[in-house]
Amino acid sequence: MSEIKDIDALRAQLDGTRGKEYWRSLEALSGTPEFKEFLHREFPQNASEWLDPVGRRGFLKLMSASLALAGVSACTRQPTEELVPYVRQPEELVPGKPLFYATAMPFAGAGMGLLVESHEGRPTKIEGNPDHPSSRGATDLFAQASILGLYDPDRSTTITNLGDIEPFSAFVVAMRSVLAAQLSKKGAGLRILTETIASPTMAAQIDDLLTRLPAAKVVQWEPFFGHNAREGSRLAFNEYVAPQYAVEKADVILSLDADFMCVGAAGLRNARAFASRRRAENTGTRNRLYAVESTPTNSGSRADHRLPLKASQIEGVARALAAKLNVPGVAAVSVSGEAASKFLESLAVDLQGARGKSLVIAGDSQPASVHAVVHAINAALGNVGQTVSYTQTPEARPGNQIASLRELVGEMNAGTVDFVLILGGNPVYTAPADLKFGDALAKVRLRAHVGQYEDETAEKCQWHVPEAHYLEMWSDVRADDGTVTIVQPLIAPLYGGKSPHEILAAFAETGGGERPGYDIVREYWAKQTGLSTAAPAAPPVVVAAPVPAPAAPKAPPAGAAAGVGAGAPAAAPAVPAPIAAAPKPALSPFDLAWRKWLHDGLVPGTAFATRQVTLQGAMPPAATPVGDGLEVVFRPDPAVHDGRFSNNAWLQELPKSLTKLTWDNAALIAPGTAKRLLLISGDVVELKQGGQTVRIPVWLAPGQAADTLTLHLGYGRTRSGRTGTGIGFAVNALRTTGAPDTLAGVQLTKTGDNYELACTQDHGSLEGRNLIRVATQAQYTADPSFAAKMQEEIPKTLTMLPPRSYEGYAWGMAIDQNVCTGCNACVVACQAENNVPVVGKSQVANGREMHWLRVDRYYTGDDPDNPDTYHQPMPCQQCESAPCEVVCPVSATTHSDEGLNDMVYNRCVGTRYCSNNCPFKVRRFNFLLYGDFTTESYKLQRNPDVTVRSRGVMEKCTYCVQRINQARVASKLDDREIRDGEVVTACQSACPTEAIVFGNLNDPNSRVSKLRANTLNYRLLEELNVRPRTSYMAVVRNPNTTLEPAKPTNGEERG
Amino acid sequence: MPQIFDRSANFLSKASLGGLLLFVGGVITLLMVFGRSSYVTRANEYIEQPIQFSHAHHVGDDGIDCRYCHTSVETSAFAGIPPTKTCMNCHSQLWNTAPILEPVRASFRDDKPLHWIRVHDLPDFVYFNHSIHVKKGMGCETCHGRVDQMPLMLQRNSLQMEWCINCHRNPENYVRPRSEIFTMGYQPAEPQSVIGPRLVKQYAIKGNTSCSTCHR
Amino acid sequence: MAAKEHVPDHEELALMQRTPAVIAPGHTFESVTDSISSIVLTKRTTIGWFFGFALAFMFLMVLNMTIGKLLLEGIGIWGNNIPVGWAFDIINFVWWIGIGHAGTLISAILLLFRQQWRTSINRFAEAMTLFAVACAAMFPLLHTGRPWLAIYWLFPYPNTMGLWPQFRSPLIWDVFAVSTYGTVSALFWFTGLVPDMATLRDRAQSKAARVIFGMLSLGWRGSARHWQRYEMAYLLLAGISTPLVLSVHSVVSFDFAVSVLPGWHATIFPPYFVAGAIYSGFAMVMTLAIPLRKFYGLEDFITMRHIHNMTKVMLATGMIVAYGYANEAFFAWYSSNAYEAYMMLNRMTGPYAVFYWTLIAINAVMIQLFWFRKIRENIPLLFVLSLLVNVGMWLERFIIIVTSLHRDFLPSSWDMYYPTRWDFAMFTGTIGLFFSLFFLFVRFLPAIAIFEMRTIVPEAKLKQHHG
Amino acid sequence: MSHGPAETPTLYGLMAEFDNPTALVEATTRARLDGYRKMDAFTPIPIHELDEALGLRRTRLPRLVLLGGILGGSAGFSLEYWASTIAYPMNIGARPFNSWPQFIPVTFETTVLGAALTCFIGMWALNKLPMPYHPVFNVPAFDRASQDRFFLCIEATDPRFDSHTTRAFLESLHPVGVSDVAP
Repeated sequence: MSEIKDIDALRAQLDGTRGKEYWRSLEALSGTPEFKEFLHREFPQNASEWLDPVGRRGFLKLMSASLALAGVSACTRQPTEELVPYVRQPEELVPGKPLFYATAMPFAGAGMGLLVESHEGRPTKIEGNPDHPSSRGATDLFAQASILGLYDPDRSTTITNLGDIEPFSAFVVAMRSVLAAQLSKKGAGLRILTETIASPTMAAQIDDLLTRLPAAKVVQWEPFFGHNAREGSRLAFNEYVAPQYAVEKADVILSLDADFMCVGAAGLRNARAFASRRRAENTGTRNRLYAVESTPTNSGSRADHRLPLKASQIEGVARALAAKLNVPGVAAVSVSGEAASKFLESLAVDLQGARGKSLVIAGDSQPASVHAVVHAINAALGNVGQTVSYTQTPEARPGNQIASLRELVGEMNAGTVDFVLILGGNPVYTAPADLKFGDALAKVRLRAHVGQYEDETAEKCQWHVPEAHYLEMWSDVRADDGTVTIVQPLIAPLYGGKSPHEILAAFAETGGGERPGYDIVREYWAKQTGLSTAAPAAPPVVVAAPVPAPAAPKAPPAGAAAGVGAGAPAAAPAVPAPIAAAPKPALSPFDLAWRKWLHDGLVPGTAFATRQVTLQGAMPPAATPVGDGLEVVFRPDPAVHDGRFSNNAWLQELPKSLTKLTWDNAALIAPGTAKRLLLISGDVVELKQGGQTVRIPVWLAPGQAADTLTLHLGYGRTRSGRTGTGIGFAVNALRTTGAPDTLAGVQLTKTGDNYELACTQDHGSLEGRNLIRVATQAQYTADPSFAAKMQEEIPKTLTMLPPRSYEGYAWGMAIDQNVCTGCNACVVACQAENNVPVVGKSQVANGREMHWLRVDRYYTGDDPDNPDTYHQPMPCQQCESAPCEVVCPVSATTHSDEGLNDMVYNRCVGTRYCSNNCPFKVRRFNFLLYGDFTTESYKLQRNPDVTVRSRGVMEKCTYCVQRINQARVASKLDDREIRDGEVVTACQSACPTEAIVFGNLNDPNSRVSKLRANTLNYRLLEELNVRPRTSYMAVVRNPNTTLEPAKPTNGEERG
Repeated sequence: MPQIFDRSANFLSKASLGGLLLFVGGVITLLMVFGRSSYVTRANEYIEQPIQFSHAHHVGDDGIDCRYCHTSVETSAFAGIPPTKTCMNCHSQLWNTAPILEPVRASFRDDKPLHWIRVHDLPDFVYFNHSIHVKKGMGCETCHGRVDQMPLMLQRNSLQMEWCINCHRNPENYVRPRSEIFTMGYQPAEPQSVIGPRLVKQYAIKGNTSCSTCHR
Repeated sequence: MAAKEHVPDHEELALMQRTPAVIAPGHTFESVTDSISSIVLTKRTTIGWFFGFALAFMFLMVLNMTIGKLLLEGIGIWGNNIPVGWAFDIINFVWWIGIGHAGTLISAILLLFRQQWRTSINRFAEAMTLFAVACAAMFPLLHTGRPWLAIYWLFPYPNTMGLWPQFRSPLIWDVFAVSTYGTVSALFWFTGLVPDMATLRDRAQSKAARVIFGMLSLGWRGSARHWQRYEMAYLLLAGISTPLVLSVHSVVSFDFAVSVLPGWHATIFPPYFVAGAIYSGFAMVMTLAIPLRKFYGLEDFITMRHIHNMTKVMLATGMIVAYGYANEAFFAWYSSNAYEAYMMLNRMTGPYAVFYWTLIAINAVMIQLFWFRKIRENIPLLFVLSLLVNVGMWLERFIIIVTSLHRDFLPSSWDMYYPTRWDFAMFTGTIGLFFSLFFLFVRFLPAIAIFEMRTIVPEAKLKQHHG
Repeated sequence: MSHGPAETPTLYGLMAEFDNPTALVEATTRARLDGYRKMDAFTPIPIHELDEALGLRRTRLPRLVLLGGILGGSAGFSLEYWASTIAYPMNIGARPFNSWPQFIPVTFETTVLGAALTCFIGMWALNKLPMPYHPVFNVPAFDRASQDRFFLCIEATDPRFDSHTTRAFLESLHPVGVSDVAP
């Protein structure tokens, strides 16, 4: 009963607060002792300490800890180490130097081109492939984290039939017998369920299968994929096409519930294109982004005008807009709400004004009809051929996945399916709840599952075959624009995984069921290109474990060991292309081509040609009726997507960019709505609809549309692994084939329970501090150096110390907040590059997360339900007069000759004084033994150039000093200076929008120096005279003056 | 009766005080010495190897160049330990039946690598790069000693930080012409005091003593 | 020495009538010597002593357990986090060091000021100093992540890394200040003990006791020549300790004042910390003196005069501390620095406000009671108040350290601090250590300086008619 | 002890015992006037009049302590200076290598330490303590010298010493008693 009292008291606090007051109280709520007290009645204090995953690793860790401490003290002898040379050393390998291989990551129906760093055969780090159209050298967080997935000790390691371990041959035999049985009935009882097929080779294998077994069916299921987009294109053009956006050409962009810069295969490309019209150096006109969205997105956080709207109302906006733009065949719809109609008014005018230079994008979660209308709008605005073009779809077999899945379930229930092969994916967990896929599957006589984990689906199948990780297999994949990349293995399968090609080979006519993927892929491409394959090289991938595939090493990306210029194509002279270097004489024409494809990471000339499409006359009727009451929208989780990454500790601990939550999902709700429903963050609610219920805590998400709850899928896994099993809340129960994206009429009831969520940033208000400096375009043109003016007066006599000059290199970083979307790729990249440990939920909740680079998210503006959102990446500021150094009693942190704030782990005794004295609180401390010294497989992933920190030492961002040192050595070896862009930090290379620029401040021509000279440049807390080497670019917004009358002084940044 | 102690107590009391001081001082000095002793540093300590490989023979007698086996010493941080293949280049012909070489042949036959014991073993938090030291005119001998006179490889120097720092602070005392890097028993043509500073200037040697030079 | 050539003239006699004497009338060399040394030599050890010691020892064991776990698992067992890198560990350190100051102050500064009333309390006050410093000195070591390295890396010695301590760091200043303070206090204390050791040697019955005290007394025989140098040395040590004691807490305050943190970066810290130290120290002396004089019947030596004076000192220093708070608040406003202003606002209204106001209630409001003679004569009440003062001063350090850290410059890094059971175990454990040592002290050593007491009995005064 | 002389022919001296400080001071003054020089007084409390009565010179302890302090201080500062500007100069937060203002606290502490140690060690050394055995302890009554009795001892090595006349002289001072001090 006293609980009730407490909570009422808290609500009293919450009520009657507005604007910036509001953020404080949001934070205060989670902060006040009574609230914590209240929490701890649920979660006894320090229970965390005992449930702590780190603590639980127990004795072994203590032992290794004590070893570690023995190792460092002066008077102990080191344990002897062994040196194990190769027996026969691969010729391209130089011991101690990493090699880079080009490959691609197949993900949700398309591929992303990558370069993978490999140390003596251990892939350790993922970079983007600068030559690849959809990557352009950047990566997203999933690609970055996939390297950890490769070494995940929880991946399935054995082929099992009803739990008995079997050899692969046994599986093949079983499949052959199925095949034999099915041949007679033309495969009527054979069903293959795959994820979206983006591999030409696999498509060919399937076609071959279906020609022989016409009655067999191949079903694709991807829980989050442009289903609506595809259907929309069919509605609009009567065929499946993929829109290709040229965002860089658009002056005015409207996003309808689309996170087009962070989600989807084209996300990276769109982000880069958007940024090109937005960055601080940008001289041309800034583009303008309007966002109408039901839930806050990263793209929306960069919008100049943002209109939070219930998902079901967005179609209304689209149609009303279409009507205003006189799109034929669209009936005018009135939009409710004065704000909305005003928004629409000026939006329409703005779009009209930018005919052929505007772009309207609909989100995957909007119904097909919206997509159709959007196609029509773009056509009406004359954008087709300008900012948007259409090509065939990157997935080989476009179709209505939901329908075909429903059909499959029908057949399975009807018992007409003898055998189903589930090739990747986890449909039992991801299929819409109303299908009851698990039960239906159980009715099939023979069921085989191929996957990386023994997951919910594997549990329901007799056969389980471990699937190879993409870094372990030969394959190929199309990027969203059609460009094909040959997927080459970096390492022989760690757990004996098989590639889909090798599985499908079991059903092939030729090859007797077992064929290495290498042959299959080469054969397909030999056939495609028609080049002769005389004397093909044997695939030494079969050579016993981990040696690198004989693939051609790619020139390393900028900043890596033998670095070449940034952006400069990897064909740079620094590393000769192996065609020239190849010692083998007389390669067959195909092999020559093949080697080039592997080296470049793409097959030239495979990008799709644009396709002429014609609009169908009549627009389809509105799909979704505007529902009253609460509405739920389903989204893939920003970190673990549809659950496929739920055993990836890096992603689990990654603070989700807008909520900063880790290790959990929560129902996002607008502060206004929460206030009305008397909810605060952490309150567990029960959501009911159609007899289904979901229990989940709510989280107050500023910018969320009113009466809308966002549910992220991917949590509440029951068979994921030691990391992912049982954490978070399963919400799939509410997701139905009828309403896979938006669910109306949801009943919300409070349970009275409260759940502790681990959030890394409690406080979103700027407290009126000038940390983020913003001006509108008008203000900027009026006063280009507004950012400097917002710095409070600094007295001349700020210091009594003589100035220090740095000859040679002076490293510095500039971060452009105009283009940072907060996508988090940099955070994971940093974690991968610098061996940053994972600490577990309870430690994060206690403020002990270890990320060297965090992305701060601030809200400004007076409306908590629609604030301006800013992202501020916060690495070590590398202060020139660093407060941390002065207070260290043992000189464990000192300044290098190049102005780096060095941190010496092995000297650190862990007083934590440096962290206390750090104004930016970017230092991280190993309160317990966080570094994993016990899991063998993870040791393979570690970056050998960075020390793995032990217990009791401080650590922090080093500007990737290992990369700087490698570049310095490299430059000295060929007697030259380090070139600008030769040193690229991990965060910088991952950044899709190139928001992070690193270089030599002493070189006036370096990009970073130029940015420093930019009037938008400013440094944080200048008044403290810590003289940071990291500086930030003030934000220039480009609002529509009719919607936002220009203010004399810029009030935004005043939070 | 107030007299408690014997006369001797006067001497004993003073002596014991002095002794205590000596003892404490002695223990501290001992620890200092021990910390630098070859027991801790493993310097000058022969280590059993799977094969009794003699640098004295291969380098001294046969005069094989260091780089024949340590191939990456000029290009990489790691000098490189020869793959079995390298041994077999010669020993498939020479001594191809010598029992002492059986482990080598076995390794080559069964594709099982040899397991050598590391002699020069820096702590894991120290990052040393061979290529740059070679490039800047640091002879192998300077750190590794007269390898050509070592029947079994051993570590000549303490490899402790004060030893590294000593050279990083005054490279002119140790630098030699690039032509002489791999020479054993090198004698400078002119006195080091003359040639040293000149080479330091010529090779643009900057004895970097920033922490991050070696610790990351 | 103060008492020695002191001849009470009439107005001073008059004064003595108003304020109680520093020693009850009618005492002789013999009676003084006997009543104090008998506690050590003849009196039976009371059951109360055993009970008290057992209790204290129990907490000492808690400390051992905590330290064991600390070394095995790391300081993650505490509630510290980023941004709150320091919490109970440093709070306890500053608190204990502060308490230590009263002892030195009484024995040194009051000696220089020729305050007769110090004689009966200086001995156990100095002992208190030693034990408090012992408790405090653990934390600079144990609060580190790797104590097994800190224990020698913090001291300058020629090591194989060619590295030296970073002498610009206040933590190094701490190491030197605290170790010096500990050493000098010990020397001072031992010097004072030697003549009493001789007394005990000569009064002891058992051979063993005679030998042990004989050794400890270094063969002291009360020679006039020795007394001359002895008195000089004692005076010099007092003269040396006085600036030392002031420096120690100034240095401790530098740990904060030298940083850039709002709430730490303040020039008023050294005087304000020293005053606070003396304030809490006298509170602790009071906490110890009241039961001591009760249980061992020492009311004759620790008289109401002492109680009065101690409360007056507490009142004075307490007011200085209160001024410190006012000053912090004033400059937070006057500096018109957003960060300073928010820091103060956060202390007053933030999540830890309740502690802030408790501290104000005790250290600024409650001590005003000491103005009233009635209060100053109410021994049980004084005992309670002195305990409260210790609580208040602990809270002061909590406020300074935690509230300044948990919300500093970047709102994004703001977080809360919650202590764990191990934080409390560590704290109570040190209290256990302190009292264990103190119980042993009162049982085995003279808790009051016997020879100094002799100097203030009437007998000690020479008759004036010789020439 | 009474049978002391029997064992050892020579005497250490003669010891007169008084029951109050005034008597002792007077006796000492008289003895000095009488020409005795090698003598010492033993008291349970410090009595400053005795310095004059025994004609003691001021001790040189203060000068030693000053010296100790100066040594300690300069040692402290030079260590700091040498370590941070010569041995391993490092750029610490852009501070000068010789940040002397930041070296003051340690210098101060080492000064105090040096002075205090000199004072402590110096005092005991000058007093030639520890000296657990001393002839005066052979006087049975001497155990009260640390409690409530006051002693004057005239040593046999004094030129004017003669066991009979000196004893007679001491008796004339109305002591509680006079006894031989065995060596």
